[in-house]
Amino acid sequence: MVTQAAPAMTMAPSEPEIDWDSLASRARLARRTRAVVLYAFLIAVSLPIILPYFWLVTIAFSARTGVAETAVLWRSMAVVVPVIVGFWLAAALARNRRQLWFGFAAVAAVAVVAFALLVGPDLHLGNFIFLWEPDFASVVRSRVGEVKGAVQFPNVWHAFGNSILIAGAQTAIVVTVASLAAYYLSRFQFPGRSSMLRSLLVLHAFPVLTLIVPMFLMLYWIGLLDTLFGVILVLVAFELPFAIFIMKGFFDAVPWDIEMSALTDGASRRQAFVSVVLPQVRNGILAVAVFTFIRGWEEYIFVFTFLIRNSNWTMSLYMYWVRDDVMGVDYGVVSAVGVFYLVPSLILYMAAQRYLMQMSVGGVKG
Amino acid sequence: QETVKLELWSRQDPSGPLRAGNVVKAAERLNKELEAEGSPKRVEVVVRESPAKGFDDDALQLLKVFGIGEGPDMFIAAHEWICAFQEDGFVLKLDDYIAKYPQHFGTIFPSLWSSAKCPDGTYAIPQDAEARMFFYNKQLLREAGYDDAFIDSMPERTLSGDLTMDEVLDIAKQVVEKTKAQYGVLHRPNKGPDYIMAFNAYGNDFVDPKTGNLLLERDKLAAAFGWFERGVKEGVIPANNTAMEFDALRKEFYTGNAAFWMYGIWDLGSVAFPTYGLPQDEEAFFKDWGWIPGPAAEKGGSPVSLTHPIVYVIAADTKEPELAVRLLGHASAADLNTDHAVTTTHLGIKPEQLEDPRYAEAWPLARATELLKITKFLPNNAQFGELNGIIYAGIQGVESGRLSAQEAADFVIEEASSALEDVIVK
Amino acid sequence: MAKIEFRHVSKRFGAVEVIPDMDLVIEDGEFAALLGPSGCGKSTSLFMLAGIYLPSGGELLFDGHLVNEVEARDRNVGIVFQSYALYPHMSVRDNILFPLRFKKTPRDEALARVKAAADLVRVTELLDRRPSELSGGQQQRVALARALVKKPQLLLLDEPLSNLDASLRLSMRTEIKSLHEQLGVTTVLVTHDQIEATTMADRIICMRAGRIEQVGTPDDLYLRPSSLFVAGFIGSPPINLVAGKAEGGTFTADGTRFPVVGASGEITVGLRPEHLRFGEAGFAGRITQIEPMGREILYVVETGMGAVRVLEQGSFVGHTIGEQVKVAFRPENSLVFETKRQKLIVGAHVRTPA
Amino acid sequence: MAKIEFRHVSKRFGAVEVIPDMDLVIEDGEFAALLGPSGCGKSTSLFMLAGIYLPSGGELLFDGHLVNEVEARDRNVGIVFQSYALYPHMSVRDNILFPLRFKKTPRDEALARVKAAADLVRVTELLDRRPSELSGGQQQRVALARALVKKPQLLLLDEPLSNLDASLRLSMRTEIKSLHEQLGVTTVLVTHDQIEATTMADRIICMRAGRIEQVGTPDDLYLRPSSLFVAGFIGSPPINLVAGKAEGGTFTADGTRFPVVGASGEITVGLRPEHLRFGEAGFAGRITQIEPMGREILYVVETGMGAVRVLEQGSFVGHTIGEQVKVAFRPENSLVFETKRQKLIVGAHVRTPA
Amino acid sequence: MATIADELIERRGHAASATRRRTNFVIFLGPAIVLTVLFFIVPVIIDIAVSFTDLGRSLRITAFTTEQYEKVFRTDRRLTQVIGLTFVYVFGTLAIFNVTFGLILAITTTAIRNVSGSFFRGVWLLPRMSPSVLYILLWLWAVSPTEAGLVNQVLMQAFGLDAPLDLLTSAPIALIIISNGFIGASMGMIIFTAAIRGIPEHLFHAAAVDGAGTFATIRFITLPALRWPISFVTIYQTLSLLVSFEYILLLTKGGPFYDTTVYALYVYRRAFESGQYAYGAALALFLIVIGMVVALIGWRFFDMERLLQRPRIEVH
Ligand SMILES: Nc1ncnc2c1ncn2[C@@H]1O[C@H](COP(=O)(O)OP(=O)(O)OP(=O)(O)O)[C@@H](O)[C@H]1O
Ligand SMILES: Nc1ncnc2c1ncn2[C@@H]1O[C@H](COP(=O)(O)OP(=O)(O)OP(=O)(O)O)[C@@H](O)[C@H]1O
Ligand SMILES: [Mg+2]
Ligand SMILES: [Mg+2]
Ligand SMILES: O=P([O-])([O-])[O-]
Repeated sequence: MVTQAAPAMTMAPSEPEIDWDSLASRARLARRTRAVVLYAFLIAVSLPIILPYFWLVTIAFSARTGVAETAVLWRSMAVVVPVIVGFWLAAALARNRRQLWFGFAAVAAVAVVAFALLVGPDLHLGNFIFLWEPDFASVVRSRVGEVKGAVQFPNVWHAFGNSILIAGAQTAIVVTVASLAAYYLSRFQFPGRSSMLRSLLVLHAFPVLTLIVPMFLMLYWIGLLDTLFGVILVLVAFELPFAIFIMKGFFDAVPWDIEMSALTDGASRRQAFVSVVLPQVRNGILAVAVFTFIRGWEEYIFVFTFLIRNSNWTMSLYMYWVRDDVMGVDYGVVSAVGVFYLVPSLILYMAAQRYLMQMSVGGVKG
Repeated sequence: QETVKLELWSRQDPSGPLRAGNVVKAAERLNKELEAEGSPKRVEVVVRESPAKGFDDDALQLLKVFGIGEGPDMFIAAHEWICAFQEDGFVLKLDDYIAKYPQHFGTIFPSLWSSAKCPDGTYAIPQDAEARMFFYNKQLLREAGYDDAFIDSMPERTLSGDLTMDEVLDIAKQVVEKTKAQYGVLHRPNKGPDYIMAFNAYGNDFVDPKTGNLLLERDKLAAAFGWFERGVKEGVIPANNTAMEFDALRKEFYTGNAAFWMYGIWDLGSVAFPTYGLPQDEEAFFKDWGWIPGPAAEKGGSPVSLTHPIVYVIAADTKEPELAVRLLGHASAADLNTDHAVTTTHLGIKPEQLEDPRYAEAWPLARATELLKITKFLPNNAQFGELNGIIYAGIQGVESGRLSAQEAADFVIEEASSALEDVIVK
Repeated sequence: MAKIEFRHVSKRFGAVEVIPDMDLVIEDGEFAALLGPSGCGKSTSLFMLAGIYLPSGGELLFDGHLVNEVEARDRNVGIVFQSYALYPHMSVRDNILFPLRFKKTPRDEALARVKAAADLVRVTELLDRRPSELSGGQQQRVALARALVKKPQLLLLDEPLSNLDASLRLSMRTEIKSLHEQLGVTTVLVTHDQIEATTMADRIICMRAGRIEQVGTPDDLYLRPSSLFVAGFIGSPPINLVAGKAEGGTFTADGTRFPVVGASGEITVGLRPEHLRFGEAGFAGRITQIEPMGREILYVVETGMGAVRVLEQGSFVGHTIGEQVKVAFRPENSLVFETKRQKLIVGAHVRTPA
Repeated sequence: MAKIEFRHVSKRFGAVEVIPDMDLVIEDGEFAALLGPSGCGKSTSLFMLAGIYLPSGGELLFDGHLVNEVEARDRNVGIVFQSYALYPHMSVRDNILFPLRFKKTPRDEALARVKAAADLVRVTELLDRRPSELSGGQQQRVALARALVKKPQLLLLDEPLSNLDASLRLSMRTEIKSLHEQLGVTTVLVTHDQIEATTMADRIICMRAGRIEQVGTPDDLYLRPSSLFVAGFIGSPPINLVAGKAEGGTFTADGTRFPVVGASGEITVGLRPEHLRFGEAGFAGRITQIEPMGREILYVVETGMGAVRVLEQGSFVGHTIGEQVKVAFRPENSLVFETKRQKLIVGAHVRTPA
Repeated sequence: MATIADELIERRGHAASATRRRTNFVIFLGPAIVLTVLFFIVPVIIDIAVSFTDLGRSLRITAFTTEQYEKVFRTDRRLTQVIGLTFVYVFGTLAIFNVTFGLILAITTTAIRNVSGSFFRGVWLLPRMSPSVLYILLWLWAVSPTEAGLVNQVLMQAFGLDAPLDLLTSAPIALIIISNGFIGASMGMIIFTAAIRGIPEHLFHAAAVDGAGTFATIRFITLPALRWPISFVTIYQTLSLLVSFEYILLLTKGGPFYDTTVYALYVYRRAFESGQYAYGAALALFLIVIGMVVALIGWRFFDMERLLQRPRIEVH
């Protein structure tokens, strides 16, 4: 309680006279360099990703001969890159909202004109013929024209529907089951809790794709072979460890006091889970749902192996089939199918982008 | 009236939609016949589409499906796989039925039947055939200094055993050196039958005629791999042939950037004409393009062509074997088979088809049929599919410089002996 | 309303015993405060009352009934957290309605009760907002309304004011106090802020490291702290404590000698700053620091026994730094503790040295 | 040590202008407090001083030199954050050492300075611990030592006390104040707690919504608040504000009439609770609430003009709820504001109604 | 209201809480346990059983035998190379992309304006969001050994390379590392971004005021705070890389020759290209054991137990 006299500590400035102006200009330079370096780096590393996708899209909308055409790619890049830079500049230079919108509008207008002139004439929708003409190969090349209808060619909408069904059902189950399990793991004390979490990690170390034959046998024995449901359940089991891990991280971050509050407000733990905790992990559910959906959407090995009687076309197999090169590939159509295949994932992804970034692992800080 | 549903397992294959399509059509004919006979039965064909990529994947999947007793009544397969099914008793022996229905099967080329045989009998019905060859670009050869006489005589010289595998490399080398063409010889970039021609040329038949077991002869293997090795060394076969896209290879050849292209006759109808605009007129075509069968290894040796028939097979446990046979018999009718042949540039199975004007009009078919004389099949051994995978890996190893020819032969023998059963090594 | 009893209640987390043995009665309708430093087990006790933690031993009774194992939802307890713990995805109305959802209260009646509770805490105009659109004080009020709407038999407040700023804290204090008077519900307030405890509660339970140090009215704790800990914890600015030895009626600390009655041996004397005054007589010292605190002035006086805080009423600074002063006090205002056992020696006093 | 100047400094975040135009001089060696409600831009101003935010416009000068663009690390500023912002993975020693790492101070000298700084704030025995093993007050001290070790020309304190409990807050207040006296470094304290500002700072800059409302000594702000906002913000319990109309020397509010001098038209009269007292004369009311606050008692009196707070010194409650009382005040203690412009009318007074 | 705590509640208390405990376990964990046991654990058990048979491509078992294990340990000469390659692949991808590059991306994209930052993060998530078949198709087109391949176009036109490169043959390992890395980096990126965002901003401010520059801030503030997420990503992605091969299968099919056949793919090639299911099972088992060991070591080493906080609500 007794304050001791603090030891002396001199505060006389030991530094020599400071040249504030040069410090300021150095700082200015450093700031600019930093920004330039960061953006240059990020642009440089992102181009290798953007470019192929962009190529896919340009081919899908421009290829005519069935042979990949790259001139259009470079021409459209010549439009798109300056446009992006323009948008950035507009965003950076604008001092207020009006200027911002004005800048955007100007850049956009120039972009539209330039695009129409440079790329427009090459664009067409012909490669998307597969959407309305299942036997598009015969139409495109009038090769097997006379035998049309002898055997159904796979219909892309059929494949699309199957894929949506598989991915959607799988997502619904994974999200439900993982939420339940992750909540329990995160918020209940029970014997074996730690070993449960450990086994989740261990499960992740199982090479699922090499277990296809045992799975095939097992599905057969329990009568789920050759059913969509069987495939979905296998996919679910495969995705569960990851989903539980991620969901658990989100549950860990939910404040305890609102759950406590719900309990004293008369909810059981189950009711509190549904009405109070679950809404707090919406972001987690979205993130997990997106990843799971993509996983189901792209699946092909399981679908191919476990569905033996049903018409089991999925988008992945359809994509395979379209690019089967024994008879020659039509790159335009393949790209168009690719674009079509990509669209649902992209839509989903754009809708959920900002939630995906909130994924963390476990409630561990630091 | 009683409807019999017969399931047909068919790979969804753009190169031959009528393989299944003809069976569907055949049902109508069979039903009329049954009606005429006064039989109460009617047949309905249910096609089980398989999305497998390639006949090998398809066969493995189908074997599993048979393994659990869920097999179809009939299926379409590449001929070399039938003994794998026969071995486990999945497929129906057909000798008696074939004898019973000469109206359907009597005229099928006898040589094709051998592709449908396993050691103890016939287990399949040939559906089509084709011919594999070395296509070549006459313009490039001319540019490289070969005269028309030489060029035009190449097919005959090959047939007579005068033109050898090594000469092909030589010609290709001249082309690569003297013209702006980049490649000499190109071949398929995945597992398949064509390159087996080269192995055949060097005396590899892969089956021991006495036991029917797989046979590997180290020296002959090494010799065949040696051809590929030399090709790469001479700059004629690209070291990355197996890494290229199928279509890219075709493009190189059909746009005049390669001297030879080792592939099959249907490539004309499916790619060369429609995609690259090669002249469809016979004369115009042969002015600038040509083909030879697989040449002999040495002068005076025998040339080879390879055909790779696709076959119809009937499951051993089908409830209606009789109907299935009759159904496939109708599906093998000359007119239906010709539909398939002319639309996909495959060879027919019966001499009657040669008279069909449509068939005659499709001159590549007529011309390729000539090769049937010297044609060989892949061995109908249950394990050949797997062996072929190993051989393909060997080629990849040799071409990419990872193995020497000798090492490749050793590799094939070692892999095959450990992975396969009853392999005879010499 | 309920009477609450802890009978030998203990609580362990794994190997750590947070509350070893707690005995406590809170009367029906009482406003009790659990006061103690951070980590002393206040929240733990509260959560046992709410049914969120299970006691590891002992008995917890509501109105004489054992409730150890009764589920939280069956206890009819209202609770307000420091962080308010409003449900972020629900409107204020739904927040307040929430406790009634599980009671099968008819919709009309429920809404009427929500309205009444909202009126009570004056958030009626906010019913349609989301919690994130409310200020801290408003959230606080909503949390209160939510706790009250179910007419709880027991209201628990876990540091409900510590997230509010000074002036809001003041007015919420008044409001909660008057709500309690109005509703009469048994209320337990957890706080580490002695001012909060003394201004709001009828009775204060002062805790330290899981044990109850003293239970009593604010005056009890201020005037008759049973231990050094309580004496030091209650009172602001904190009490001056001077350790020394009493022998033959004289207490000696660092050379300064005080007459003492009723104690001998190692003792510690507690003198509250507000009980000290400058005068003609008393122990000597030098003013080293002057801190005007609005309507009071705090002087720090360096004496032979170390620094001593003296608090004078009024806003007039009558002394200067460096001034030599004498400090006196009235004997009845001195508190004497056994240094070793840290307990108050009742009836003992020291006097200003002559 | 440095003299700080804001010249027309503004700060925008995106489209939001947080500080429109700030003009301010802080003298070398001064202890200034930025006081204002939450969200008024105090931290923003401080962060501009530290070089963490760049001003959007205007000029910021240290000793007359433009520093707008100078990087934080070149400004030689020490800062203590509300959350302390200690580096969690470093020992206390490394935390304090951290600023010296980048100054190329020789190791020995650096360690000596760490020691000196640690001694200064009395954390010498804690040097090897991790921040998580420290109490709030200790963390606070370490943060101070870290800010001081580099001998800053400017010390910035962003609500440094608000995470501490009441008694710690008190003692840290004293310590920081005496450190400032000892070291003489220009210090800017940010707080929303008026008591903190008035007890610690030489001068208070009272802010509201990004603008400076008044700059002055604590007494200036208390006795001569330039605006209604300042009057309401300073003083605890808060000032009573009565709006009404002054005409012909009479101020009328809800029927109660006061004699007024020096003002007419719509005015608001401010009367601090501590300046009101119960007496024989004055405006009438009824006591509705009594709140003992330790050494003062707060009465809430319901009058014709609404509730009025009256603060009495002492701890003796001399009145009862429901009692009818009259409330009086001294004219010089009344503050008169223009209601519309919210500004003080200097020299105007009201008197207790007769 | 006082009647709420009536005797009835008192008596049923204990038994009820035990029932509740059990019911909650079943409701919450039941589905996950059933699904994983059925489709994960049971297949592993079948796999063990199968590895002691001669199960072949038509799923017939004719004998019980240990010959598969003999093959694994004796005759299979390819294994050493495969294991070495697996090591290079797993640690190469992990060290270059999944951790390091993920970290760089997280740090750089959080250092710029948020809109731009999320744009770049979005770009890097694109590969993960694309169906694998499509993603690899793009790769195949990009690295196509002809002049039409995107890489070659860029190299030849912008950098004056004269002959097209064939990366699939000349640098297949690099290619599988990069193609997997482009996907792998995004997982690290996401998790590190979330973690960086979780670092209190005041720490960065404090460091800036204390004189730390960009790199010092990364070193002293960011990295220490990311210790745990980095550990997690490392162990988790090690396991992912160890057991997955989908992209390699699609891109190179394990070739040229066996150059890109990592262990898991080797199992697949053995079992599926040739229908040697029993041998595949034995090989897979070996991989499962390795994976489990790595997982458990990781658990220990990175103190994964920390993932479990003690629940603050004790009742069920
Ligand atoms: N779930 C738990 N597991 C383990 N220890 C716990 C748990 N909850 C609390 N503790 C420990 O029990 C002790 C008392 O905690 P409690 O929260 O009751 O303190 P408190 O008095 O409320 O403190 P504060 O004023 O900081 O809220 C602390 O030391 C704390 O670390
Ligand atoms: N980085 C930022 N981006 C956008 N708005 C901001 C940012 N920082 C502060 N603001 C806004 O600026 C205003 C002033 O913030 P500031 O932190 O300076 O307030 P303050 O006076 O320190 O408040 P408090 O007492 O709550 O700390 C607030 O309305 C806040 O929402
Ligand atoms: Mg607490
Ligand atoms: Mg602030
Ligand atoms: O694989 P093929 O089509 O060439 O037999």
